Amino acid sequence: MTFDFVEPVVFALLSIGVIAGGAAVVLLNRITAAALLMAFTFLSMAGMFVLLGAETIAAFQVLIYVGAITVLILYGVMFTKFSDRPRALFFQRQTPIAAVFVAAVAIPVALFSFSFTGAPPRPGGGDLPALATSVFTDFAFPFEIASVLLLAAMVGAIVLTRRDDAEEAAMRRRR
Amino acid sequence: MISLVWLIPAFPLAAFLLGGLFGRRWLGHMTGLIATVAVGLSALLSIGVFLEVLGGKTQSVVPLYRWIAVGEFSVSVSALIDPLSSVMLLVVTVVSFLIFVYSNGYMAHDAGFYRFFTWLSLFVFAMLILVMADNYLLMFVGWEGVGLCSYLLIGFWFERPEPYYAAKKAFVMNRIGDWGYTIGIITIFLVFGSMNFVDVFKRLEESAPAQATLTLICIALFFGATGKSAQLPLYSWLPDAMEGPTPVSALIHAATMVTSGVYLVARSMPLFEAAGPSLQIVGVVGAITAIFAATIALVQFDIKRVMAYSTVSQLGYMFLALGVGAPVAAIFHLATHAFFKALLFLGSGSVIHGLGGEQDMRKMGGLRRKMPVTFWTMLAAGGALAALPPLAGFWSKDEIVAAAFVNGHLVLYAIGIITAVLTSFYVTRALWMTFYGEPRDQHLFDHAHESPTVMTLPLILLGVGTVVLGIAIGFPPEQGFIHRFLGPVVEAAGGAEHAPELATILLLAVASVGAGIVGIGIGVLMYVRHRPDPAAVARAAGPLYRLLVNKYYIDELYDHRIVEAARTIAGASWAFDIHIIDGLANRLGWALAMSGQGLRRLQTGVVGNYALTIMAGLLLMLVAYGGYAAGIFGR
Amino acid sequence: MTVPLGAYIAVSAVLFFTGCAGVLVRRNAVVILMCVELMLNAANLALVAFSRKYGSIDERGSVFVIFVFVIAAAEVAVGLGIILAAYRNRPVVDVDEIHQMKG
Amino acid sequence: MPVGPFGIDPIIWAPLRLVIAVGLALFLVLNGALLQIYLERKIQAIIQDRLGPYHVGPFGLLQTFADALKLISKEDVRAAATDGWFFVAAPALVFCPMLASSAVLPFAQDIVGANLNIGLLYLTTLGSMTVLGIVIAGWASNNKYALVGGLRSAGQLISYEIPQILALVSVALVVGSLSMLDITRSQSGPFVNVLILPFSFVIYFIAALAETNRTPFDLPEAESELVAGWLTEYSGMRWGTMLALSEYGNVTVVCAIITTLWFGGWQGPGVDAIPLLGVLWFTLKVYAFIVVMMWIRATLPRLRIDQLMSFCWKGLIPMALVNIVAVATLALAFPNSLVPIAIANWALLVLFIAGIPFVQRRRLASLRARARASAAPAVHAAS
Repeated sequence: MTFDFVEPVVFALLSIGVIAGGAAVVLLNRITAAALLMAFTFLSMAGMFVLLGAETIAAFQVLIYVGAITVLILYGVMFTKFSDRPRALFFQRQTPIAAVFVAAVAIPVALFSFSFTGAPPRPGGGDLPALATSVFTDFAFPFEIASVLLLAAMVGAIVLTRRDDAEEAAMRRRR
Repeated sequence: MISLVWLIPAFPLAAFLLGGLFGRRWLGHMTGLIATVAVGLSALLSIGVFLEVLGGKTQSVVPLYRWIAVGEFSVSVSALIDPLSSVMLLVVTVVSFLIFVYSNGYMAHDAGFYRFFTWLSLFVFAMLILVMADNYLLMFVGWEGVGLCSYLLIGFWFERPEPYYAAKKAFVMNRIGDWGYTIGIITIFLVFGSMNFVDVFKRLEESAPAQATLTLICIALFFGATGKSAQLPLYSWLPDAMEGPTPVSALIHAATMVTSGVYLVARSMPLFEAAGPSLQIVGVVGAITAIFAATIALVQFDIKRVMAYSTVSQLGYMFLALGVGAPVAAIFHLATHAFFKALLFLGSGSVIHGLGGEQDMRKMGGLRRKMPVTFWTMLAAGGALAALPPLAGFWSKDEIVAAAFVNGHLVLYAIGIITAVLTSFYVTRALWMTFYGEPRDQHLFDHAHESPTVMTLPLILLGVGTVVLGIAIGFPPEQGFIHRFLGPVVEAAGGAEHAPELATILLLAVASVGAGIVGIGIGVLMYVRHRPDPAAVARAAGPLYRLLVNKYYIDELYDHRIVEAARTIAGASWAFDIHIIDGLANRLGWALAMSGQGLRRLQTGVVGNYALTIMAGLLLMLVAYGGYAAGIFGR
Repeated sequence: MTVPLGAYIAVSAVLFFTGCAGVLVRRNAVVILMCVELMLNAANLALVAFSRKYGSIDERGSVFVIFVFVIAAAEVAVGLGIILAAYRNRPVVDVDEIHQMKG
Repeated sequence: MPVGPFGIDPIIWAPLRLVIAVGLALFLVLNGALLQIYLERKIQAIIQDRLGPYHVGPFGLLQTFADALKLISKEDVRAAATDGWFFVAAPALVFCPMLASSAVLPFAQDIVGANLNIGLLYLTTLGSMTVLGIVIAGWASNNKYALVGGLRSAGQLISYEIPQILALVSVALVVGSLSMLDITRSQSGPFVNVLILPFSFVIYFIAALAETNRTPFDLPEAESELVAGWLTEYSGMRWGTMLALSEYGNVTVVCAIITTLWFGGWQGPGVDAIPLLGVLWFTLKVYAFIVVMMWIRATLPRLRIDQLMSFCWKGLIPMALVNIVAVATLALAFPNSLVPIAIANWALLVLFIAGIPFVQRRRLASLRARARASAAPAVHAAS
């Protein structure tokens, strides 16, 4: 007996998870819930990567998106004391036209995407060595640039979020 | 040893970096020691190199790395080591070393001690690059480098206005000269397709270009040389440069940098030889400068200025020698002059040091008892300057005038002789006013003291050099060691300098010695016997005297003519800039601002709208893509 | 029976435009950040799928996924920084309340 | 018919070994938790010169079982203002990654749940997922102590992940693989990795203490400061799951990682003859480290949060980076000899330990200076 039927089923479940999570992020009113569901989306996405045989990418996906980015966003939520608001204030004013535009672009693209036939090759061997090789040989310079970008982002975030000293002193006085 | 030649400039460079980076904070007075040791090491190395060249390794090129390579324009950083450059290396490093030692004492109490040695090391580095370069471009790097250092060091005491202005003047004048140099090397590249000395000279022999071109090149190069070695018309920065510290005047403005022009002309001798009239121009300019500066030196009272003008005049001698086709004599005189003029400067420096900064000779006098070492060494140097046998100056200067005579430039010969008289007169005057007679300023005299050993030792060494150098390498005349050594490199291809017979030589020697004696005699008469009394002579000379004291009003001339003209041009271009260019730009800006007023309605400030715009763009792209894919818009 | 490439691409497209719609319609800046993350993730999926299908042996496409991770991390850090800074000035996180930068 | 290990047909062996691995994992994690609580109590009691639990069962062995029963039978309290779903989800979010991470632990030669070739990456990934659960728990409790505790804990975990991963990377550099099995096999014989990379071991151990919220890094449940950190609102089996199971489970996993990476995993005398012996060795080594952690807990005081952070960012991470640079450079320079790496690593270790007193002295001096500065005006006020 073969286990061929497993893959499509798993894929179906994962895609439902991905899309449902994404939709929930857009539609839910409670940001914390949205954040958690975003994490859920990321996890399902990691599953898809595994299904594609890119387990390293999947591991990074979980490590970075679930472990770091979601937590960061939760921080942001907690710091910007978000309060649930009436539906009236939920959508931007431009929503109708935006909806039209998005639909106009999305539907053709989604339909077009089915024109890719043929299945990706069976996962096997793992993608770590190949990935590492190309990152550290052909893409060494972009890799360095990316590190520089990260540094810049770090500095920028610190500069943006640190209070200036006067404010600091004021807070200390309040304490 | 020659393979290690790159170490010679490396040591001063290292000293410069150390001093520049750590001098202020940590090293302090260590800087002087470090720099001195570094230069000493390079002196040792260059002695080694010299010996090796002596051993017969004439002309070896040591490539360091490829500097520029654009099309067929390729310049490499490499050292050309041949007798000429090795002699220069020797002179530069040895004199520099002695002067470094001296400076340790002279600058000891100066606040900018580390600064001084940092820049001095940088200067030595640049000078060595200039000397060792194997192509005109690299030489130009050193050329500019020494210019920069001379600017920095003249303005060393920038707190006072005079050094600052002097530095600026020197820099500007050097720039004018560099302009000539630049034109020269560019033309060289255009004509010969290379900047390498060796290649250029080879191609010159293979296929000589048009006279006019060569003349242009030579004139341009020589113009650069006049800028760097203070010849007419660009001489007037050198006397002002005396505002810098005395060791600087000794090293840069007597021994090494100012001679780089001579070196340049000697280095490109083949070009000049081939270029017909240019050599005569060199000689004439040199001669005129020589006598011109000597006359000014007659009446100066600032001891350093006297030395400065004498330097200008001696450089004139060297160019005279080059002009009359005796480059060996020129280099010979360069070497000896480096020694005795550096000695004169250091001596006057030690006098100034002893008198606590007093430079006016009218306030000196009777110092020979107070500072014997300085006195004796300076006496030797003065003798050398006055070309008394057997001191160094005699041999070299005698050769120059002799060459002028033998090669049939009688006018130049006459000028040389007259200048010799003037020279020996003003040197006698200077020495007398400084060391003999009664102390004119009792207070200064009482506080005068001999300089410390660290300063007197270099004096003594230089004095030894002054005494023995000439006879060592210049005897017998015309067949001395230096001729055998340098001759093959710089002599004219045709061997213009046919050695005259001994009688002529002796005759000429007697003549020039006689000239020296006469000058000294007049000096002694006027300043010892007071008949005629100098003041009386000055009064009698009247306008002529004033002309000399005011240095022929050259500076004023430059100010009024050239500077004014430059001002006018600058003003005109300023007006053009303001009204035409800026006006255009402003109109344009105004138009843009107006259109911006209209367009800024699009900037709603709401991020969502911008994102929506991106989306619209995506939609357009999609439509276009689909259209092309479906062939609606055609292929 | 295996999953065709088109399915992956379709999922990625749907997720992408979901995120896109979120960016365009939601007000809360934090939510907009999340939606941007979703879009990036969708791009990742497409990249990996294509690289598995058409890519040569050395995972070229997946390398870009790694760079996308980097971009995402930097973007969320700076974005949250900006949101917090704006929030400190005026306690709102609504993107269409923050329009002081209009021309 | 092909013969797999223990002479069993591979077709049967494949699921069987999975079962064995999971069973071992559950044993280690669940019973391990009970056992560890008991051990903790006893060891602390001994160190503090007490008796510890001795009433229930022989030597109080059954005490923890009794506590477990009590926890299970407790009423499931949920404060009114808590955030429904998250409050329930948080314990699961904390527990699941821990359990999942034991899937790649190599208990013995062939007894491993899944031999991922990115096992290490997998483990770090799961370790990073714990943070999410903790933050959610703190947020959902709707209680300022819990929130602060959760944020603190999240910050702590995220910060200490960095040196942890860096230390792992140095091992991966030396071994040349991320698979736990390969790493274990690479250190057959007496020369286990800790002799080659002692410094990265020390870094990892310190970071691991923080990762598992053990003293001196157990800020999140600092009773004296914020009641029980992010656990404040939890009680009953939720609390039991979170603290007892997850914390001790994490401790176990971390110790298993240490054992595998630096102490040769199952390797030990006689494993080649009887592969099952590996399980014994592995467990023994793991528990040795668990005991060490308990010993540390009984010995060291707790750090302040700022000390914690500054130690991580100013002390641990730079040292870890230096370590990585050194190891990588030497690995490139001497591709076929580990001796230079070992020397450099020992040197770094000595440097690190010798450097601590100087740093401490400087900090003390600055503290005194600040104290004097703040004291001076007070004196004036008094007079």
